[in-house]
Amino acid sequence: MQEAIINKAKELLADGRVDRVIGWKKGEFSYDITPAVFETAEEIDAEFVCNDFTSANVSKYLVKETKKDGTVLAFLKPCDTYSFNQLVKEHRIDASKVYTVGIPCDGKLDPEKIKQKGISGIRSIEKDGDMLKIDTVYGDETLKISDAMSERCLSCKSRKHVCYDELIGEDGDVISSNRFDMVEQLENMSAQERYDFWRSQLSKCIRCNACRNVCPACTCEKCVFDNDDSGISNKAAADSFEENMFHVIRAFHVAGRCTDCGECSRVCPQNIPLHLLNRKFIKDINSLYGEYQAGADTDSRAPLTDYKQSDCEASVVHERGVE
Amino acid sequence: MQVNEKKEFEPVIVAFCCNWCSYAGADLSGTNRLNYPTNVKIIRVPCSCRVNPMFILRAFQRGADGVIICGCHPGDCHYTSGNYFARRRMTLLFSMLDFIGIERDRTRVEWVSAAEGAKFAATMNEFTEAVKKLGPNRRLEDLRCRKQS
Amino acid sequence: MLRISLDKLDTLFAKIAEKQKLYIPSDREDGSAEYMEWSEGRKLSNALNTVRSAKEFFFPQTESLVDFKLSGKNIEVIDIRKETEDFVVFGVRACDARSFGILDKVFLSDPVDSYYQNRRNHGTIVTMACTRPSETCFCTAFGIDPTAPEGDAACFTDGSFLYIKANNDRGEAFVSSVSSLFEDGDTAELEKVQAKTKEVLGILPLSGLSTEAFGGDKLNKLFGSEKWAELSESCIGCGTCTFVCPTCQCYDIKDFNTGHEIKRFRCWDSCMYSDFTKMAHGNPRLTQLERFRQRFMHKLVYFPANNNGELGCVGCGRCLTKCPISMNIVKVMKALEAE
Amino acid sequence: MNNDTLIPHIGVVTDIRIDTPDVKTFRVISPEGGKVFEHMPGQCAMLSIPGVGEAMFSITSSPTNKDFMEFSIKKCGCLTNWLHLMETGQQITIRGPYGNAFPVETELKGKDLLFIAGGIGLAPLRSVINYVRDNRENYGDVQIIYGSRSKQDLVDYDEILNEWMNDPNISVNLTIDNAQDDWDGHVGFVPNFVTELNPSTSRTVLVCGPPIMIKFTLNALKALGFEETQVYTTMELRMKCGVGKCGRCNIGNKYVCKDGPVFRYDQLGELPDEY
Repeated sequence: MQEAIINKAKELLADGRVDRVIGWKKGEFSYDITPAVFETAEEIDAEFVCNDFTSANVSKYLVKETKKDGTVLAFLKPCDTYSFNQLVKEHRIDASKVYTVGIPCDGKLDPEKIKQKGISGIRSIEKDGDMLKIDTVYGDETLKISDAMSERCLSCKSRKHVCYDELIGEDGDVISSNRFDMVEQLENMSAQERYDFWRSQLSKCIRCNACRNVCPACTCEKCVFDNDDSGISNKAAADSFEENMFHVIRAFHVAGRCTDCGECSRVCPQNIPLHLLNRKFIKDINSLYGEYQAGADTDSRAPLTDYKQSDCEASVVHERGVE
Repeated sequence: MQVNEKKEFEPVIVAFCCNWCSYAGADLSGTNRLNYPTNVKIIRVPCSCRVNPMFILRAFQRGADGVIICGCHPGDCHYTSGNYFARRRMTLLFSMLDFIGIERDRTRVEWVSAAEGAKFAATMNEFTEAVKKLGPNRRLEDLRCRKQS
Repeated sequence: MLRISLDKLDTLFAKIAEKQKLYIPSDREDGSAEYMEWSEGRKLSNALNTVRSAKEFFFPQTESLVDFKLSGKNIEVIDIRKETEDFVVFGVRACDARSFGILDKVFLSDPVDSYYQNRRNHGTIVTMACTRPSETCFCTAFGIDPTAPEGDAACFTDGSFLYIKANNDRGEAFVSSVSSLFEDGDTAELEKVQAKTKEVLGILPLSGLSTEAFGGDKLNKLFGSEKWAELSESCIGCGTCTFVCPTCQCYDIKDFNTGHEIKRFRCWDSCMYSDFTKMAHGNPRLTQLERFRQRFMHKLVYFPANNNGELGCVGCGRCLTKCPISMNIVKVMKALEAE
Repeated sequence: MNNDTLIPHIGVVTDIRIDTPDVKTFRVISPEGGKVFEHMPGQCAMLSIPGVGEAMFSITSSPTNKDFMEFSIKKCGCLTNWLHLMETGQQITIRGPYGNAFPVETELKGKDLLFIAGGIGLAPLRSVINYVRDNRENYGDVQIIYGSRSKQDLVDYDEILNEWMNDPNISVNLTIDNAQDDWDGHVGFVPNFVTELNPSTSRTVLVCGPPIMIKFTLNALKALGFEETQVYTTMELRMKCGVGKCGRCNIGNKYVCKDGPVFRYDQLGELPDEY
């Protein structure tokens, strides 16, 4: 797979179809991959990588890249195409300056999950059937791939590329996922239990803003939380209120635009399941205003910029489920 | 002499009222000499659609025990469709607040027209009672803002 | 050396916690470790390190500095400082232990930061030697020996016993306060474990990392390097590296109006943030390149320039595991070194 | 516990002078009367309105003034807007003094001095100028070149007109950017004016003004034959603590709040170009 991608990149660079390639660059270890822009075939040969750890979604970088001259080639996994489409829809990306190549994905691995199994001193990680063979300074280790799979990939919503100029491999399908299971589980708890759950999660927040800065839906020039004049720009995790406020409002600001790419939870240094907040909004939108998948197309109206006269009243919240 | 009488909890209610209907409705309830609790602090907004979700959270932060948004009846919005948008937003926001464990009876949306002074007063009475039953807002308060007594 | 059987750790913790608060690294439900206050039943984590560093005991993420009450045109300044109670942080790794020395150089230099000093005076640091360093560890590049950590008192383990040794007066006092639980024992097994750990340290992927290319005298050469553009290209400008870093100490001072008073507080801030140096008339670090460069130049050049060549990094490896895009000080050092 | 520099003192604003359409000068004393603290010319203080913000301002008044401190502040942001809305009698918080000072008692002693200021850049230099005037015997010849956008924008115009211009021991040269009806003085930018005046290279120069003015003035001075070691300036960066700990005003290994704000030009040259 990596070879096909590298060849495609070099081919498109050589015939002048694109000027730059955005992809992933190998790191010190087998898993610390950095998104990077490549300009020559030599750079690509030396450092380009696409493997089980290239999980970073590069769509957001295209906002910056398409402001420069020339065309950029982007390799997009199925979930990345949703983010890309959504950014095109919001006129944040100039699609005419991007050449997109869809690449297949059967789930990415989460290095942290491997380490949490007590595996340390990792020198290399190789796939062997449905197992991972890990060479460490303390000896060889094996691990089931499913045990190392990224949380978001375990509840993957779609293997289908919603947009591409070209595709490597076969396109997949939208799959029926279990992504709302956890949301439902929480909904069925009592208010006190839900409160305790979120307090224990959100109190870990260190306000590093990684979730916001990585989010492909968060592309405001100036975030309201960075704006002193907004009166809510406090950086501090000083009090339970601050973290609640930050995460609820952030989720609200991307409601109806969040494609559920899961980057927020992937990057959270404190492993807060932030995607649950987004999924709650998605689930509510689906059930109250009709099925909607942000990023699936570039012409539909987002649910929060739309209405029907027959919409339910806000009191539905009070009338349903467990108190 | 020491008074040990336990003071009854008096909630702080913030009501965002749209300028064209609900605020006028509140006015009408006043001119009609209808009583509604003094706990209710009215904030006039141009349209229910003006209410940013952050306004609601900040009201809770600074000591509100309940927040109610009042606007024109669907179809009657002075700006044609503001309240329709507000309805979706508030539905989703309240659902989210419920999801993170905030008591759902602390929030409400109510449509009150300029002619419904009686409804305004009744709504406020009822909402204040409901919030009173819940007790003080502890789950969404900012401890720094709590007054030391 | 004084030692105690590892299955008596709870007794030891209970003894320490009798007189003062005790914090230990413990596992959270999500699998990562965090310093938590010890209470009956809390177990010491086996994890190599905590997500957040131990700096928060002395330089907390948020702390109140001073309160103001306003009335008309008058202002009342309320000094809210209180003497901190004694506390013990147990299980600090060698890297974090070194970071306190670096923070001291900032906060205890004239004028002394009384908030930091207050906590420093009341905190006892009991370190724990490493036995299973990870591939992300590179403390040895900064001359740190993880098998013999600094700190007021140091603990070592061979898998069945916990050994303890005082490094200074405060450590002596601490050891003598708990020594009744310890017995003198032979260290042959411990020495074996230490030798084994040293062997592992030698074959870790980052064991060859060199700091020679860095220091206060390399300022203009490194500042002008063309590598910064490439290195900072994919930085998303979050504060993860800064907030998990044991030596990052930049802070912000802000006011919060509670409605009845103004609370002035200080909180961690990050030079990676776009508003860090923003002024009414512009921003001297306008793009992420400058902000990214500032963070690494500060650790590798500016700090050593002011502190006899001591680098502002301790090689704990937190930024290596936590950066959302896996850009980190090791990659920066290797890229600049190649210049 | 010791006093902590982060805990401010109270200052009372006893007088507010409107200097230009966007600059006011505030007179600050301690609630007990007298100055809140002593300072040297060029040093700064952190002024704050609790709840609004805190920022660093240079102390405009000379230390030889024993009764009060003055701050000339241009309206350009949140805090300064608020300060401009103040009335006399308002209390503010103040802490300092911070930073180094112009070396008035060492390097500058006995020297011929040339002050070059643009706009609000006069604020820090006014402290030195008045200090020099009050200790006139310690210094040689003194020349001041000051320019602004218009006549209305000249800060401390009254003092310049009534005191400095009348002081036989110093020479003052004023300029404004564009000609206007009630102005019969020089018209043109400060750097060009410096070139025209062709001051003697024996002087030690103190420059302050907008960055672009400083840059061109330095070029003009170099062309006239001045050495970088003869030129001092004072810098401004965002600051929060004022004592070299919060990390904002860090340029190279220097902290502007602690090692600056006054730098000699050759010292600045050693720092990375990030200000």
